[in-house]
Amino acid sequence: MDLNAWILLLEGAWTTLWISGVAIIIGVSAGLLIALIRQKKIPIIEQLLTLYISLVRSTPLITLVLFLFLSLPALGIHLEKHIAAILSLAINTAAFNAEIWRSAIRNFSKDQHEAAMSVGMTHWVFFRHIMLPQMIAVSLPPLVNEMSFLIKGSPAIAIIGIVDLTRVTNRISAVTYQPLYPILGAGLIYMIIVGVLVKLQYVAEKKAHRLAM
Amino acid sequence: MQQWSAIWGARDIYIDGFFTTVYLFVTSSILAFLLGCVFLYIHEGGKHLTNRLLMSFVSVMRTLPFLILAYLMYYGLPQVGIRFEAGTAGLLALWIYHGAYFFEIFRGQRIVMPKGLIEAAVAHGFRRHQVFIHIVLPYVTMSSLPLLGNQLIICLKDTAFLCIITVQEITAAANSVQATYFIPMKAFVVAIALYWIVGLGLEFGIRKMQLFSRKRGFMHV
Amino acid sequence: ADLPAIEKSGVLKVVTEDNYAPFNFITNGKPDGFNKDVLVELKKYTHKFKIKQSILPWTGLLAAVSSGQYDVAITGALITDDRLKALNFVAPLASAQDFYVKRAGDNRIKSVADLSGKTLGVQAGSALLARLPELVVMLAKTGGKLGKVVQYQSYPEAYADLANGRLDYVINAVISVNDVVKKHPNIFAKGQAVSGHGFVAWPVPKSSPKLLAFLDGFVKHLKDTGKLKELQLKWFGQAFDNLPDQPITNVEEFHRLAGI
Amino acid sequence: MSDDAAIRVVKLSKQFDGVEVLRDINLTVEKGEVVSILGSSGSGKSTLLRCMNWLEQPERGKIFLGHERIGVDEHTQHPMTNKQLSRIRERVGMVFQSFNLWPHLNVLQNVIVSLVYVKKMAKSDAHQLALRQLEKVGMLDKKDNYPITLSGGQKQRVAIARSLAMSPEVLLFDEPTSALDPERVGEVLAVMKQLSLEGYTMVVVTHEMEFARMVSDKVVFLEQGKLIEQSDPESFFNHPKSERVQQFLKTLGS
Amino acid sequence: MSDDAAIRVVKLSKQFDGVEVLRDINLTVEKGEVVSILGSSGSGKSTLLRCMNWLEQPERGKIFLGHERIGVDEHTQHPMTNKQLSRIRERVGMVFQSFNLWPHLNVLQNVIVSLVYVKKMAKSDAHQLALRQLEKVGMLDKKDNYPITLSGGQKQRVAIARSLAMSPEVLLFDEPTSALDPERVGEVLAVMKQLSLEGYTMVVVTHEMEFARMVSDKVVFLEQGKLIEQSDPESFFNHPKSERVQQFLKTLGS
Ligand SMILES: Nc1ncnc2c1ncn2[C@@H]1O[C@H](COP(=O)(O)OP(=O)(O)OP(=O)(O)O)[C@@H](O)[C@H]1O
Ligand SMILES: Nc1ncnc2c1ncn2[C@@H]1O[C@H](COP(=O)(O)OP(=O)(O)OP(=O)(O)O)[C@@H](O)[C@H]1O
Ligand SMILES: [Mg+2]
Ligand SMILES: [Mg+2]
Repeated sequence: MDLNAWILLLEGAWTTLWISGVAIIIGVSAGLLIALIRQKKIPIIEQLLTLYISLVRSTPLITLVLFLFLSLPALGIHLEKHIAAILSLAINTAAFNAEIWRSAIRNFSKDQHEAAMSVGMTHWVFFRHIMLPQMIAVSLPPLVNEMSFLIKGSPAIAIIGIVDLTRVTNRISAVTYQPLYPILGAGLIYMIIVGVLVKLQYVAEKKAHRLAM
Repeated sequence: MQQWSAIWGARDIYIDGFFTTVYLFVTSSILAFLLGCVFLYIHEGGKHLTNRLLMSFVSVMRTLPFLILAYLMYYGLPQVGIRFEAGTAGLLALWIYHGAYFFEIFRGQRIVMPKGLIEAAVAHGFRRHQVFIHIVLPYVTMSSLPLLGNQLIICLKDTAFLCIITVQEITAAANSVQATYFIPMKAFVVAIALYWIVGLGLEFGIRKMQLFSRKRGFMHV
Repeated sequence: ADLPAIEKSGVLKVVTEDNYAPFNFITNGKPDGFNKDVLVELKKYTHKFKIKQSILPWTGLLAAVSSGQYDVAITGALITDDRLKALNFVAPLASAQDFYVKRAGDNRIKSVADLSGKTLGVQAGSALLARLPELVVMLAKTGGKLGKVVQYQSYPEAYADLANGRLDYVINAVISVNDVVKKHPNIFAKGQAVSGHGFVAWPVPKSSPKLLAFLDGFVKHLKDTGKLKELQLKWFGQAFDNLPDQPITNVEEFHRLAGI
Repeated sequence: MSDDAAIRVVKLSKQFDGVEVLRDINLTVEKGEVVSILGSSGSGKSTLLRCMNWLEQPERGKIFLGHERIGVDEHTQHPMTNKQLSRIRERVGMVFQSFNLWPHLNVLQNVIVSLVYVKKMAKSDAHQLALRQLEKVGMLDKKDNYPITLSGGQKQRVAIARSLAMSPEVLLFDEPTSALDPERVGEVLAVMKQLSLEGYTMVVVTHEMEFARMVSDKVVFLEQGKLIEQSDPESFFNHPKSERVQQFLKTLGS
Repeated sequence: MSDDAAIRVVKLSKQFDGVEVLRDINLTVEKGEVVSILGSSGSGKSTLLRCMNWLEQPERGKIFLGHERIGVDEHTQHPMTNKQLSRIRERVGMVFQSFNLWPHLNVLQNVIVSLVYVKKMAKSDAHQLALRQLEKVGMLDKKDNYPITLSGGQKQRVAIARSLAMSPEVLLFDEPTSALDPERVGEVLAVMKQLSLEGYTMVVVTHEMEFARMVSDKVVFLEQGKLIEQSDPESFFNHPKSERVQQFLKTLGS
């Protein structure tokens, strides 16, 4: 593999990273929103969200990507392929993040809520300054874990033609007929990215430990 | 309506794809479970070097996307003279990839397993492999059911990646139907429904097993 | 969108591939091939709108065009019966009979009859797949039958598997066959035709008749200026002189022109 | 019934799932008074206390904080809005058996947060005030610690400082020492005694007879949701009127 | 030193991380004898017991089970293989403070499993034997229960049955009643007393002075890894020789 191939790989890595990054930001916030909505247990919405989570749980990313990219136009929604990729990653990860947030909400101590009420906090102040910071600390390790799953699933977006780290290997080997080295190179870069996330998760776990009462 | 009849006309493609997915999923899950057990047993042996090797293998698998491993097996290995059929390569990739994850799950449960249970077995004259088979293995399996369930779902989803290495499973079936008849929406709705059926079946099974282990005092959150 | 809408927005949305030499491929991260040169000509040909090029994998490419997500696919697409139900095709740019490719030095395969029972690679959802029945008929004449068919997402992967022995032969349009055999003469060898005539042409949604006419004008312009012949020689190694001059919009017309 | 009362509970009744756990409670806490609430487990002590800042909503009866009614808007007769409740609760401090410090904040921040976000105090003023309160409970040197690193007694002292900082008109304590190791009980009781000397109005649910006897101005006894005795500590411990209290004191061996 | 001894410990020493927790222990347990091991926390009682079935490997000294040396092959002087150790351990039963029943097996299976896989007994025979042993400890009616559903005392009785079923030559007990509620202690001690009457050889680490005094034939006292007194219970409790034991008995108030 020459320098050029490495440059192509790094460009692919950048694509993987920014698309995943945007999907993570959307997915984490949407997950929180879903979890908060589910707290309210609004009749029909609750069932729809349950169905959504159940469906996404067993739908492979690659199927979801193809579905969104190929079939939404039939409904008159025109999706740029990068948008389709981000959307499908986000839809997938949001379902898992919602479950993470939900368990953080459910396990939040009732006592702390009472303590907040009794110093005269409003619900919003309580949520913003007491509950949310703790939810973040508790959820961060599983959220980061889910982020590494997202990165590991991201090669699915290659199938709609996004030149991510995985698809770059095809491009290189389509010329050289020597796929082994680009695959190994891509694998190495993935390992570095996910490895950083795993480290991050470890640090977040240590931080969250402080909250263990 | 005409589009649904196109799908009905292509039902054989879907049925084949469905059975390929189920076959890959079931076979690789069982094999991966066994591999996880074997790794745990080797790990129990506690030889420093083998443990180091095992742990590095696991951390490579944990940081590598599944598709890259499948690529390696299918497109990479022929370059060094090892050639598998697509189905075989896919099965192998699923097997060792998820085997590593199963092992990691088991290891986590093994660490928190009460030491006394093993000491009691040793004190009764159990040999090392007997302790493992009759005490350690049932314990870690029952206590890790929810985690195993999650991993199995991931395994099911990973089978879809194999369409990229020409395995004709559900996603490949849907894709070839949509490419022939230009009915992507319906083609993939059927695919997603098929995955959902497998997923629901899996979750049903896991819940049944959780009931079984909860009766024995294994608490799951 | 049809031509008026395109002129209004000032953008023609063109989709190409990255994995189908010699029509479209990537050199050093940049699009290259026959269609790249054609796009250069198209830009010279009109100033009424800009051209926005998207690169898609073959999978879903035609669906994206038929649903109107892109205005036209400037690719090496072949005309088939199924495709004509959803798409119109601009006047063809190349003829496309299907040929098989085998490994160089594979003496087991000397003619079409030897393909019986051998493992074949083609692209999923491709025209070549659609025209396999013609090969089945040919094989049946000598008492043979079609072997295992493996479907690929794109051709380079199929060629790679042919090279490493997983496949016995690959079927592709003659231009691509010529190209791959020219690039890798020690690896691949060109076989014989396994279908009747075919055409390479650009698909346009059925809902864009004005765009179809416009692009037809462009093809005619290429023919008239001799540019088409020049590009055909440059990329295909041969010129195709007796191509139809009109767009192909229905199955009957296609069958008549292809002599099916 | 003095007009100067800090808290007045009038004919209060409260049910849980149809079971009456408080029945017709009448109780007045004068300004500067320390009232101890005694009673066996399940008699309704915590529930009574929690009604006083509307953490529980009683079905019948009224509660006044000074001149203002808690929980129900006297003008409209509607239940108070959350905002109105917050304003009232600012004026009533509460200290819990399980401390309920916020684990993600350090000691100082635990005290500051409600000053800044509820009282809308400037950060620097809140900081000053928090330091003063922490000094009062002897926790100044631990101001940068996180709750997890503190002992139970230390946590409870921080919780008290957190309540004090809000300058409440009344302080409610729900068994503030029951979750503590025996050695730690003393340090918390010492702080509470100090507060009583400084003139704070306090209502204390406790099992510490020594504290009830020595510190409080009034002792109240609950039995199955009824207030069956209320008197000064001297007569409560030495000449209890009701048989039930006599028996209660006997089993305590006090 | 009788040749008939069930267990002989000779000059046993054991270190943990360079710290000696057992020093030069000599102890003989005759067949049919019940020996109680006393001592304060950390004195090495558990470690001594665990050396007796080689759950801990001592650095120096020897242990004999009947005529056979434990842990070291007398012929080759090599450490025993796992297989040899298993054979030895079959002959020594052990009952733990925390019961250590296997949670995934029901009561009956807990008893059967080692019979079938270690003793290679036929399933039906193992079944018969297990039922007999469960009857002996009064747990027959719970044979299909899972451990989680049992009280501590019941768990310990099952654990005893599990050990008994292996027909061990010696039974080791490590504080078998310390993890039990006071009400449950009696039922376990009653079973142990019954066993002593039936002639089982038993070594018991315990804090139950009553048991040590009434049931055991010999009482042994450990202090900082040293065996500083060993005598019959009568003289141990009434005329202790060493000052340390006198002090120990005094703090117990017995
Ligand atoms: N949230 C609730 N839901 C239902 N019942 C409750 C609730 N809180 C308290 N109770 C019941 O109300 C009764 C009084 O409870 P309360 O906690 O006030 O007693 P207490 O005197 O504080 O007891 P303790 O000394 O144990 O704290 C009890 O019978 C209790 O079971
Ligand atoms: N696995 C171990 N690693 C290191 N030190 C140990 C280990 N097990 C025991 N010790 C140490 O050895 C000493 C003796 O421990 P042992 O458990 O035998 O005491 P004990 O008499 O049984 O005490 P207790 O009554 O508390 O059970 C203690 O100081 C203990 O800390
Ligand atoms: Mg209470
Ligand atoms: Mg011990």
